[in-house]
Amino acid sequence: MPGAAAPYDFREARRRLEAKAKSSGEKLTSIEDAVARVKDGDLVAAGGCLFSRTPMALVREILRQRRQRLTLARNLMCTEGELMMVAGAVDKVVTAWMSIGLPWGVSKIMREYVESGRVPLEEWSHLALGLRFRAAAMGVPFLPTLTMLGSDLIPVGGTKTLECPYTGETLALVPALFPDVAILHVHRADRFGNCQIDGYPHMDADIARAAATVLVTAEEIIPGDEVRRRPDRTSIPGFVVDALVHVPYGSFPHECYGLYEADFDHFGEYAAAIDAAGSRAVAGYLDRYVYGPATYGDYLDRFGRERLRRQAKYARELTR
Amino acid sequence: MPGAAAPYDFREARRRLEAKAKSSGEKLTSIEDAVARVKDGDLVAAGGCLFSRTPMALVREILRQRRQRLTLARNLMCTEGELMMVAGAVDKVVTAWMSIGLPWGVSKIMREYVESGRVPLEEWSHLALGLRFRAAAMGVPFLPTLTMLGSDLIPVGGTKTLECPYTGETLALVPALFPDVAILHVHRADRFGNCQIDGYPHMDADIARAAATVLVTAEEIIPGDEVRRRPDRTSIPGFVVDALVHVPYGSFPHECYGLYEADFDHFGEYAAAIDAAGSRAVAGYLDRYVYGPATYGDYLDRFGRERLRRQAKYARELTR
Amino acid sequence: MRAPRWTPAELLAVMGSRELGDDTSVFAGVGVPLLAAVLAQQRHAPRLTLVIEGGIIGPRIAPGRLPISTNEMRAAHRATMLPSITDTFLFAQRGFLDCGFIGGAQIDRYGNLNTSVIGGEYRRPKVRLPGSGGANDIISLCKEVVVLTVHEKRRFVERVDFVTSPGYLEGGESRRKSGLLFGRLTRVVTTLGIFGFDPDGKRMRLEALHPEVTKDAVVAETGFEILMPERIETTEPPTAEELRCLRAIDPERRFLGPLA
Amino acid sequence: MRAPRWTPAELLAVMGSRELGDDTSVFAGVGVPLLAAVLAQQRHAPRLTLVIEGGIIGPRIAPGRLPISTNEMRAAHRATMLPSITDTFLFAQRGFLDCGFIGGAQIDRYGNLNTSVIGGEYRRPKVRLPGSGGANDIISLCKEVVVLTVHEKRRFVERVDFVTSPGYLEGGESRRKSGLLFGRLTRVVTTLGIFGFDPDGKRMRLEALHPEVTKDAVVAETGFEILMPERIETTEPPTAEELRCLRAIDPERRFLGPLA
Repeated sequence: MPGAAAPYDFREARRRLEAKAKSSGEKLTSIEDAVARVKDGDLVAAGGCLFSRTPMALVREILRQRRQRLTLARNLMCTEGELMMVAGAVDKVVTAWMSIGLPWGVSKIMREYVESGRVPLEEWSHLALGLRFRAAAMGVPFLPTLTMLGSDLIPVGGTKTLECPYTGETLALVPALFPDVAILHVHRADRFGNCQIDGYPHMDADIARAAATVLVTAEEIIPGDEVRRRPDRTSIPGFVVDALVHVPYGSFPHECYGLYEADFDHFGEYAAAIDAAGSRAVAGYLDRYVYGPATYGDYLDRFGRERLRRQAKYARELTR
Repeated sequence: MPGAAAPYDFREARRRLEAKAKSSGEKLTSIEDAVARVKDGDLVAAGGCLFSRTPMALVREILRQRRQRLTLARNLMCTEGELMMVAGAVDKVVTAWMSIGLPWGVSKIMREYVESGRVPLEEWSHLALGLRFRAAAMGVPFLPTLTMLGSDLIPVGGTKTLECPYTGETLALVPALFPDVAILHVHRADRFGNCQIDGYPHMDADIARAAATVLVTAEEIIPGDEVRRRPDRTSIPGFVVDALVHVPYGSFPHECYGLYEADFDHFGEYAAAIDAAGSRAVAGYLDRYVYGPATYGDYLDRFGRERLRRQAKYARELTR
Repeated sequence: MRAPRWTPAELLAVMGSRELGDDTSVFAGVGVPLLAAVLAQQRHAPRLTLVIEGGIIGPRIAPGRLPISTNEMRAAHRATMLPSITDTFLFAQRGFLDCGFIGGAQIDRYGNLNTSVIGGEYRRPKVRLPGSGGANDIISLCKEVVVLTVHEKRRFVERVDFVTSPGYLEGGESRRKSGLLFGRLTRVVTTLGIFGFDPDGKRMRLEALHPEVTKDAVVAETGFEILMPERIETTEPPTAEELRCLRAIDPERRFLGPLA
Repeated sequence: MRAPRWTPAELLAVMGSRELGDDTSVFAGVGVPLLAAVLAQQRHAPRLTLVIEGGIIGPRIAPGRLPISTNEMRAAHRATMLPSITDTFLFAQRGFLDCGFIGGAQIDRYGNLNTSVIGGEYRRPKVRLPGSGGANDIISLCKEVVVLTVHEKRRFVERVDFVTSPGYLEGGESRRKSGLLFGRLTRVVTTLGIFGFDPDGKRMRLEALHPEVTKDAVVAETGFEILMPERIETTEPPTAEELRCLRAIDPERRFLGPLA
């Protein structure tokens, strides 16, 4: 039972990778087939950060396939975390921060689920969680750091400290975090899974290396020859990826650098509905945006194509 | 005396960085002024790898300024290491491998200087040396790894091992290596020192972060606006860089990805001269290529502009 | 009573901006800390480098298009580099980041900050706050840290319920002894004044009052005993030029708050 | 005596290529190991990914433009990714690299390799060799490792002077006990035959002889006692198609050596 190993068990994590085919062959498939690789109880790590490059199409399909007892790990969590809580998909979240964004205050959904004890929130500093993914990506059980020392985050996370054998100083050793599944959204990939990201890379490259199974959606599928013309743009190699799906606007209503800005108006409406009706508003949102629309195209239509074009224009203005 | 601290002393390394200005201002200067920042006895780390992106113009100027008692650290060393040995600039080298390249066998210069005890060679595995720079770049005294365990590289390097507090397994803790000076050659930079590298990045980004002082030569100086149009191409930020010099063909006769291939004919002539006359051949080479030509342009003229154009053509063929 | 000439957020941003020197780097959160950094860049620190935790170095924030998060295109506008988030924080751990600018929910006499839980037990808190984000890392790793916050009794508490981000812990040498070799909390800039910490005990100390603020007002809004040295400065009020500049950065007054 | 139909390097490259399966990744050094990997890719393993330590993933080596190092454009020709060197090796440490292909100067009965020093004291050696390069990392971290080497008595020694790259150390469980949890040396492919290691003692064992090679030839060229199981296979000789393919990759015979 691989999922039962301690998150820092680099031996078990390595055995799982050794057992997996490292193919440079075809990875392109449907979103349904990709997400069928997620099992109930899995530790799922999501790429991007807050409302940037969130793998929304993959989150949506995980909910549509009614996965349960997941642990969701993400550095800063946003609406995707709230949706998973209210849908009953997660038993636990691992994060450095959770809410929607500064203007909407502390997340009411997070408060409801965490304060009631229904979904424990395991808390790390932003760097510490990044180093946990990086340790896993490097195949080691921990990385040394000076962050979190002295704070209450050390005891609540069970982080061990070490007297440095070279200098005698105290170091925090943050334990590796090996996800069962990574879900990522990128700008482009070839059909063999070689992925390129524009703009801020967040933690995606580390998360991909850390996970046993890697699912990717891409805004664009490009020919392999195009990847080979700019190999220095590739941040995740094909042999790391298990399944790839072509999903334009795959982060919406969150942003994708250079392609579309996050839909802040939508966040405002969403937050206002929660202010009025609490988690019942989110249940309605799930029906309207997740369970209802049969395809991702139908989902996007709920926002309206005009909205998508507008957000694309904002993105071009900000990055050109 | 900062240079006297143990290479893994992250406290002293941090104090040196805290004392330095982190400016986003002008960094462009002359090669003479840049290299004046190197002091006798310094630990100098060179970027690139073997005969790729070697900071040859900076090496040449260090020799012209007759620096002594340097330690040269580089992952794979090539002719630049031989030149420094014969010029009497280095007291020690730190590396994973040293020779010119496969066709020319084991370096005769390296053998002469190391076997006689004149220049000790401190040996690490390629990954271990990379992790030493990375530990320094991260500001920690060591990184854990499974490489080198069991081999004789562990005792000769003084690498400590640890029983992992999470898993009980044995890990090698490779100590950080904080250079006094990093010398790097990159494809392009703006005048504020924001550097972009094409092709394989080697270890340059880590070395830049690891060092107290960073000297960079660039094939091209581009406007700041151009950097801001593709910030995801920047791998070394301006506030890390102390001095920047515009030096086209700054790695020659070594290569620069996409711009010119290494001059293998030149290596062949150089190696044949050593076969015939040993280190005296290198002394003659120093006169002809290092001490003789007053400017880098004069140095390039010794190779002939036709040779430079030919090597540029080869590079385009291989990377387009 | 005449209308104030600036809002509390404007006062914080101006006072914060004055803490930043030229030829330095600043790790800034969004909202007032970012406004303070941009103001400094425009006024007296043109070679200041802004660093934002989403993985952004050297952006030029577009006036009127202020980011609401550290991970969006408005925060990255015309940046010079976009490293991974982990690598961005590692610049701080290595010593490249001179100053960190953060806010805080609860703060105590030793400058410890709590953005995690208030009341109840840790795993069943009365109020669950969003968490550390990068605040713990910034206060642990930047060379100097400035906290910018509204000064209210409910924020300035005797002892924080949870140390999310360590100030001086129990005071004295306790921060250094915990292993935190680097960095220190140098200033707390509030809507009432500017505070530092006494060198030995590391207790919060009033250093300067803003114009027209009294010591009594500070005492009334602080839930612990603040050290009051003999000599207390008065800050220079925000200048017309500072306010003009600042208001041009946030013309919609998204973070500056409504003018009376 | 008739002229051999293939050179020693050709024999090594063909035998090496057969060790590689499809849908795997191979970490290959330049020279014969790279030729073997490219041959496998062209023949039976089209979805093989080549990884080269200079920081190169998935290149398509151009026939006739073979690299002489792991860090040059010929090695990176039409690659799919160019990570940093450190990150490239970390793929191996994490478990992404199925097979490592390396050469070796000296090798002993436990498969330990020496590319550091021969004779004298470590700091004043009789012969200083170039060093580990990535060989130590490859043999420590790849899932399986194949050594490709000319079989000569001066290379196959009783005990290597220095363990640059660990095979099975002192045999038995000593490799595992040193902390090397991952990877193992599975094969030594030489110009005389193919060798493995006995499961318990981890001593080198003959598994197959190349066509027209005798056990006596192996004994004569080996400086230690090789285990000889009852049953020893004979390898299939290189096929005309394998040789044709291989020779097209290195038409200048830069690494294949002169045909008699």
